[in-house]
Amino acid sequence: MNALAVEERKAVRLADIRPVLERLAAGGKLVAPVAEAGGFAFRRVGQAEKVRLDFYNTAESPKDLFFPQSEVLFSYDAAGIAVPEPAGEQVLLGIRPCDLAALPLLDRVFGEGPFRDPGYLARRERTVLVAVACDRPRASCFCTSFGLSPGHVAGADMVLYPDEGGYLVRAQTEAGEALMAEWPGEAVAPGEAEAVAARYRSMETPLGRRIRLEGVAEALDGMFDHPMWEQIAARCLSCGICTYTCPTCHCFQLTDEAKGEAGKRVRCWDSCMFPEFTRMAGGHNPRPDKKARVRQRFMHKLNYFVRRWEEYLCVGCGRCVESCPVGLDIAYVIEAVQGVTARA
Amino acid sequence: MRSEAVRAAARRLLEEGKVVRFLGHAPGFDPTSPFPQLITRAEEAERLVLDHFCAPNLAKYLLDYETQEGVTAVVLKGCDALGLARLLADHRVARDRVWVVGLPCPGMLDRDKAAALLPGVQEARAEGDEFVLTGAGGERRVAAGQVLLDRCLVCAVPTPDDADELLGEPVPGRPVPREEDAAVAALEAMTSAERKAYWTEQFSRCIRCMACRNVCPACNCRSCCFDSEEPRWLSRVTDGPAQEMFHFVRALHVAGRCVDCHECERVCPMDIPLMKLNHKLLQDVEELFELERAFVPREVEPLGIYRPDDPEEFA
Amino acid sequence: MKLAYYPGCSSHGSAADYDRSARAVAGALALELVDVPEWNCCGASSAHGADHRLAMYLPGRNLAVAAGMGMGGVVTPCAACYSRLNRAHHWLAEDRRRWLELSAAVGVPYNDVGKPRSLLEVVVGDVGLEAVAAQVRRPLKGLKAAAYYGCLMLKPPEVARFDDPENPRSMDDLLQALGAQPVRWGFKTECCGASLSVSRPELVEKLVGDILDNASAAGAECVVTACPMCQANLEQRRSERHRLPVFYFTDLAGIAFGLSPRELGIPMHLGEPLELLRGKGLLAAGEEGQG
Amino acid sequence: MKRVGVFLCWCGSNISSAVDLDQVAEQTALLPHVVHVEQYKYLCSDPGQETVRKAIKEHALNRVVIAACSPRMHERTFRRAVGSVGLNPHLMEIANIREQCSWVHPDKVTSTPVAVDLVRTAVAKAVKDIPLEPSYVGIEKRALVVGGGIAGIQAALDIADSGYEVVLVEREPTIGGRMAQLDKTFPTLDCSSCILTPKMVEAGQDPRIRLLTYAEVESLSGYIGNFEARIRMKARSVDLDRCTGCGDCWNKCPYRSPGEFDLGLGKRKAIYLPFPQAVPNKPVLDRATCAYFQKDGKCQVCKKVCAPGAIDFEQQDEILEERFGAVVVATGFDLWDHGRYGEYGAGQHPDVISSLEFERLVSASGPTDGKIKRPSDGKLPERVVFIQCVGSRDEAKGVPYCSKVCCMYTAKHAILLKEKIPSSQSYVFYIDVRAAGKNYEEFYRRATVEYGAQYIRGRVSRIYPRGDSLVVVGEDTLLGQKVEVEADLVVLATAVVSRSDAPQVAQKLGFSYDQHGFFTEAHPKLAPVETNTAGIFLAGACQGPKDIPDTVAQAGAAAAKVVRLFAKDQLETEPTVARVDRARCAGCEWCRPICPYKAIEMEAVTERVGSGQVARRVAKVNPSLCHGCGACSVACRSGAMNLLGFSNEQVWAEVEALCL
Amino acid sequence: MSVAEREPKIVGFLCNWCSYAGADLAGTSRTSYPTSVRVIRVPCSGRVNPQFVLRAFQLGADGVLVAGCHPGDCHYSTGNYFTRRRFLLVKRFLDYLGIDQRRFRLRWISASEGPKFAETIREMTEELRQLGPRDAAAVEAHAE
Repeated sequence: MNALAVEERKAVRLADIRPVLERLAAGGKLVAPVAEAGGFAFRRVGQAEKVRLDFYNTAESPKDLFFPQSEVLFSYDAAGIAVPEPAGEQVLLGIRPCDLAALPLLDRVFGEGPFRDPGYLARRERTVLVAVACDRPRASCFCTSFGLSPGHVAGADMVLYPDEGGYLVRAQTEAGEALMAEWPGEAVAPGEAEAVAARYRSMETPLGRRIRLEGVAEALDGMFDHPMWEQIAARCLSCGICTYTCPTCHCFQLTDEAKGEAGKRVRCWDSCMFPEFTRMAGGHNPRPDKKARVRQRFMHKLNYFVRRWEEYLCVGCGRCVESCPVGLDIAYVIEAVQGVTARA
Repeated sequence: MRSEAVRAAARRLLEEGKVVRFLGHAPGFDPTSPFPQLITRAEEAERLVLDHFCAPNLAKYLLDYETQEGVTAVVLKGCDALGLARLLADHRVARDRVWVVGLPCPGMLDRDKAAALLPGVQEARAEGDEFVLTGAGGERRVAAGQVLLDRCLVCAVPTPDDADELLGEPVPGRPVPREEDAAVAALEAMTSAERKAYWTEQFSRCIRCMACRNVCPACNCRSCCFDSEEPRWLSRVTDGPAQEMFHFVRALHVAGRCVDCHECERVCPMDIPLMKLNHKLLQDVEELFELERAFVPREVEPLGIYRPDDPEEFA
Repeated sequence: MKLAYYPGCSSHGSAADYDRSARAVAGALALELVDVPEWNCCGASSAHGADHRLAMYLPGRNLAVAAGMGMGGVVTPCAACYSRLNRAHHWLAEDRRRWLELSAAVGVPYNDVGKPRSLLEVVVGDVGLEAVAAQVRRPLKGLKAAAYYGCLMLKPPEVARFDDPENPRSMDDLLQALGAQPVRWGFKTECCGASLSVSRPELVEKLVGDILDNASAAGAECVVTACPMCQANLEQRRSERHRLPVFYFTDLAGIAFGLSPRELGIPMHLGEPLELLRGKGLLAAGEEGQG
Repeated sequence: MKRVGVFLCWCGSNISSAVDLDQVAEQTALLPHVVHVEQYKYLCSDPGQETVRKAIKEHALNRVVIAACSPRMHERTFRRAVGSVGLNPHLMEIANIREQCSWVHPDKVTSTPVAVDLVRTAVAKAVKDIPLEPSYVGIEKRALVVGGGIAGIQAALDIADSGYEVVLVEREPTIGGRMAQLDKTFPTLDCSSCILTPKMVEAGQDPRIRLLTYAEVESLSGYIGNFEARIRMKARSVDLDRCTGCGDCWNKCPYRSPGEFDLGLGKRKAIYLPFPQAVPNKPVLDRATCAYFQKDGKCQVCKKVCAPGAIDFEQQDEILEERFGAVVVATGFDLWDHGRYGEYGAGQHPDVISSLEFERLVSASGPTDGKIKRPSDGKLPERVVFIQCVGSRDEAKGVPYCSKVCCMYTAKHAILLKEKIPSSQSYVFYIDVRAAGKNYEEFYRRATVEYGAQYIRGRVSRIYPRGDSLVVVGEDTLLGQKVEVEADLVVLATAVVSRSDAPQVAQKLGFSYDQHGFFTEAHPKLAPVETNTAGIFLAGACQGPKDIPDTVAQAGAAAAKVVRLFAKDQLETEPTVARVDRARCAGCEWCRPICPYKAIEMEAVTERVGSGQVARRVAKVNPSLCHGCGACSVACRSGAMNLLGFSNEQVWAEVEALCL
Repeated sequence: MSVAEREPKIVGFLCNWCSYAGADLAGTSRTSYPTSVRVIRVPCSGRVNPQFVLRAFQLGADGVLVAGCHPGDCHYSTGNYFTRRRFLLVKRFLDYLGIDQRRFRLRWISASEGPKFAETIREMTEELRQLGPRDAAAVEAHAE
């Protein structure tokens, strides 16, 4: 992990952040967690009082803000082709360390290599990231297994550390500082802020699970035909919950919607778990059964991506484990790969 | 609760070679959410569990083994068995290649309700019409009605009626007929504009993960019309109309065939109240076509037959 | 069964006898008739000649008042009133905006009181022939009667909507139920000249003559009608050679139910109605010769 | 690459006068895939079709859209035209811009956008058209004729003469139908039985016609060329092979009851011959009035006197199962029940009779041996009143239509009356005399001039008895006066109506009928003897009131249609049938119970999955049974079952193209 | 035209044997009716897939009409019985999802009922005019 060198930026302690939220929400540019259907979700917020920072992980990751489920790439009619306006400024408040750590992984896919995605990069560019250190882990969390921690806030413009009696707010970039410019709250000595930050960084998730990742990528090299995949995949429903809730999954499909002489090309999420993901013209499907598809998902996250970018394509947020209706748990797959237990 | 019984059954059936694979439940990362588990060897039977949290319906997995030899054993509660009956009525599964291990179901717990009553709940024991929840946060006795899954509160068929063996004594169904779903009535009371807003908001949260379709025993097509390229019944774009089309078609395609097992609602990651759609159609089918308990599959489905004296509203 | 009763002017004038027998028979059949308070003239045969609005508002007001009484509908003995009330009801039923127009004009709010019915329609339709037969104490055995319907009770068919406008049977069936013998004759619905009796009496005499000739040719011993105007014309505009008494159907019903001629106002008729009844043995000792 | 040619028809001026076709052409040219747009004054004409054919070749069109009249009119015409230049006939779609646009939206401003939309929709559908090849099915070259009246007899004779086998099924014990009950026929005053009986005998003797009398069609299934009929032979209690028709049985039978043939005016025995010239000329035993059946086996006189021993009380109904290639329905008509005119005394006064009853009175084989005797006292009537349109042209009590034949047979009755009773005088109350046929007007003229019939224009309001005669009260609208006629006999010309069980017969045989119960022809002008069900044809009054000349003409036409069908050995069936996509079919059989023609069966297939072979069951459509209704394509949720010609892709494209 | 006067748009699925023939009869007898309807011919009302109906609504139809033969008269004998059952449910379900059921009409129109077809279109157009256009959000945003 390349710990970002944190200069001595401005830090304040805020007892009541409601006025701050009012100001942010007024501009209509605030995306923050709100309570929704028994859980929480990142929504564009109009009234500040809806914002909830005491949230445990949202069902759907904030990935959608940068890599939307449906995005019109361009539309056309008899007059010609029109590319939609790039997204405006916006503030993402409440991004947790695990989701924050997922962004650099997406940046690799959409930002590096021969094809740079203008829409994604523009949205990343114009979004001020206000992270919140994680004080609400769940049983399914295992971010620490990937070298992350509740205090991992690298890449955020600003960070809120939940502290007794309120939040310690700390800017990490100019954008963060600019945003914090008119925030009230008494200044805090940089040393004290760093102490709080360090405390979060070293905190073991109280209920979290430790998974040893050593050698997993290498082990998978030889396990393509291992019988375990059959049994792991047996329970899979081939639905798209794991891939769509995962902050790091980035597969998509292009679809053209035409009506008469006008139409649009839209990029939509796709899931390697869907049988039609690899259906080819003429009906051939290289991954016809669940075994091949489930193996593909874990191989991609724990082997192929690592071979390509030396990083695992997982941040241990636990959403796939929490939402999977049949409990297909990546932690079990990792343990199986290491042969520690045959529990997979 | 019945873990010992299911392990014994699995061991016996696999050892005797009566079946080549056994579908049961095994504990997940959190003991209150066991998950489906396929075992093919007798010694793996130890990993099975059968307690008050075994909600997942295993019937539809039989479709995966239609093309593989050997008989498959499967643990089915009453509602799950209706799912199997649905697959049989749709000629998707051959009954002679299935060995049904029936569980006279005492009712399954709603994991979220239990966690709300006792955070960190690990285990639940039934006592009379109460449950004793135990977990990291200590122990708590609660009334069954507070913690059971909604579907179990009105369960009419707790015991599978064509099981090959039963894990325990049959449990009588709830005699009282399923009363009108209050939620449906509440929606019907709204104006159509209010309902439009309600459903638009609900459908806007759908991430089109297809879990509800893939878990549903009534949705057992070999290739779904949603995946058809030509004609493109369903646009891949997740905008308002397409979401509306998805849920309209999903509900209509199982109208008169849904077995009221609530699995779609349970698996939905975004907690969209799908049963409000299915119950509306279920009630209409029962009322319009004068069918008792339309959720019990019949040889020919209600929309596959007609009566000359069906209600006439279109003269 | 409770009904709003619209007597009409003739009930308080020339047809007081019909009114009396109507109320008596209704009582015998447990039909509670509640007079429409402050009823007004129904416009009879002259209003619609003068002004369409007037012809609608006059009966319309009666309907509005009757609707307010909240009974099982409005009934009237007289065929002319029945025709006018029915016309107004039909006119109102065609277009709801006319309800407001009427209410404004007559100052009484109107809502639908149901199709107005004639007394015959109520007796045959609502009470029913079995119930009538059950009340019969003195069957009118041997009494051959010609049922005369006139026209206002049946036409125009789309408004009256009662019995068969060309070949009615309801009064014949009623007479049968009372034990009498309805004769088959051809002038059941021939016009009796109605109000022409005032302006062209000679015409009415010819019409009435033809009717009574045909009735007697068919072997009738009396004529039975349900309309005071027809009764009056048949009785007063006939020539000497016709002696047939003309009864209201309520008279014969009353006799059959065992009521006395006095209660039914029969002595007020011309001709010798009592003569005929006595001849048929239908008068008890005490009822003889009552003036 | 789809190359669509659009042809806009002016239809003379029917379309061009109400739709701005230039604007339609202009906007159509912009549509994707459209490479050629052309207008023509009469597209359905030969030169019109030639321009289409030429354009197809010239512009290498592989899709054609005809914007003209309803596809129900000329779809076949244009399919043939397109096919004649080698383009598959099913790559052509029709936009109905006449019946459903120009004729109903007269204002050019508002009708043109409708036409533009309809053409765009047709183009969208055409783009999704795929070439369809018909399938061929054998034809059972035997015809079934239902109904043994003159229509059925004529059709049967024509078909048999063309060398094909015919089964003629008649519900009554004898063929002959209504015409047998007539005395003379207009306008020639031919004696009805003189011209009918020979045809009946011919039908009875023709070896290729099998007469099944006292029999009804129980059910009909299958389709054109391959119908299966179940025919119920009702128990006649007489063995037709043995019986010689000698008449001993009906002479000796002691039980008499009102004869149906004579409409109850005369009596007939329990075992009887309906009328002397009956074919087969053998009796039938009416079990309802026969003492053996009603008084448990007492009588048996007929059995005793029957020398050849043809009487068989134990005979039971018998069901025959036969296969046919075509069906001609000729079930005839009934008369309106004049009893509903109480004010005429109809049904109460014996001397108020229907015209058919009068026909029986005047007929030599009738109950009064041809003497017109009043039913009440048998006297010969001096003054007879005929009343027209009793029930016909009568919105309130009867039927709205004109029954077409009454004016002519009433003129005939007036003539016959004068001939039989020279001193008589006939009065005819009429609304309009309709004598439109050949020699009809002259015939009507003779009735008035030569035979002195007094025609009074007006309706009769009432008839009542006076003494032993009847007073007919009516109106003479030409004089503007009320009229009274004292008559000895009144004859009512009652309306012609469909058989009371016509709707059930139509549903049983599988074609539609109108609100009066008359069978619906495929097209009133272009296909009067066909029904919408291929292979089933109509003849005679069952399709609507008509006289004998029209009936015989229709019978000949229907026979011609059958013979035309049998001229081919194979039948080309519509290719627009259902088709299964095996890859998608899950074998769930949702489609099977919904098919009205049982055209879907399941079949086992084996296919490669992964490395192994897998046996599976999928649906299979029998193209010759399938009628292309599409019910299965909606029942099939996955879209595996599709209907060619109206496929999911095509209808979806049409809905999309409408993007309103 | 401003939205208020914009004539409501009706998509009509007409069965070929009865209703389409009825519409043709309205044509041959020159009975004019509003230009609000666009007809799609189907072999039988039983061929109308509810997904076509919803798609029409989504594409901006203010009303959808499905017309077929009177039960018992279907050219395919039982087609419209299934139509009736199916659309008894669909009508209520559309309404339940917020598409006012007065916007959907199934009607039996026989080949001889030309006037009834014209009357149905007039009635529907008038009722839809009072109901007003469908809210913009429900209608798929047009690309142009």
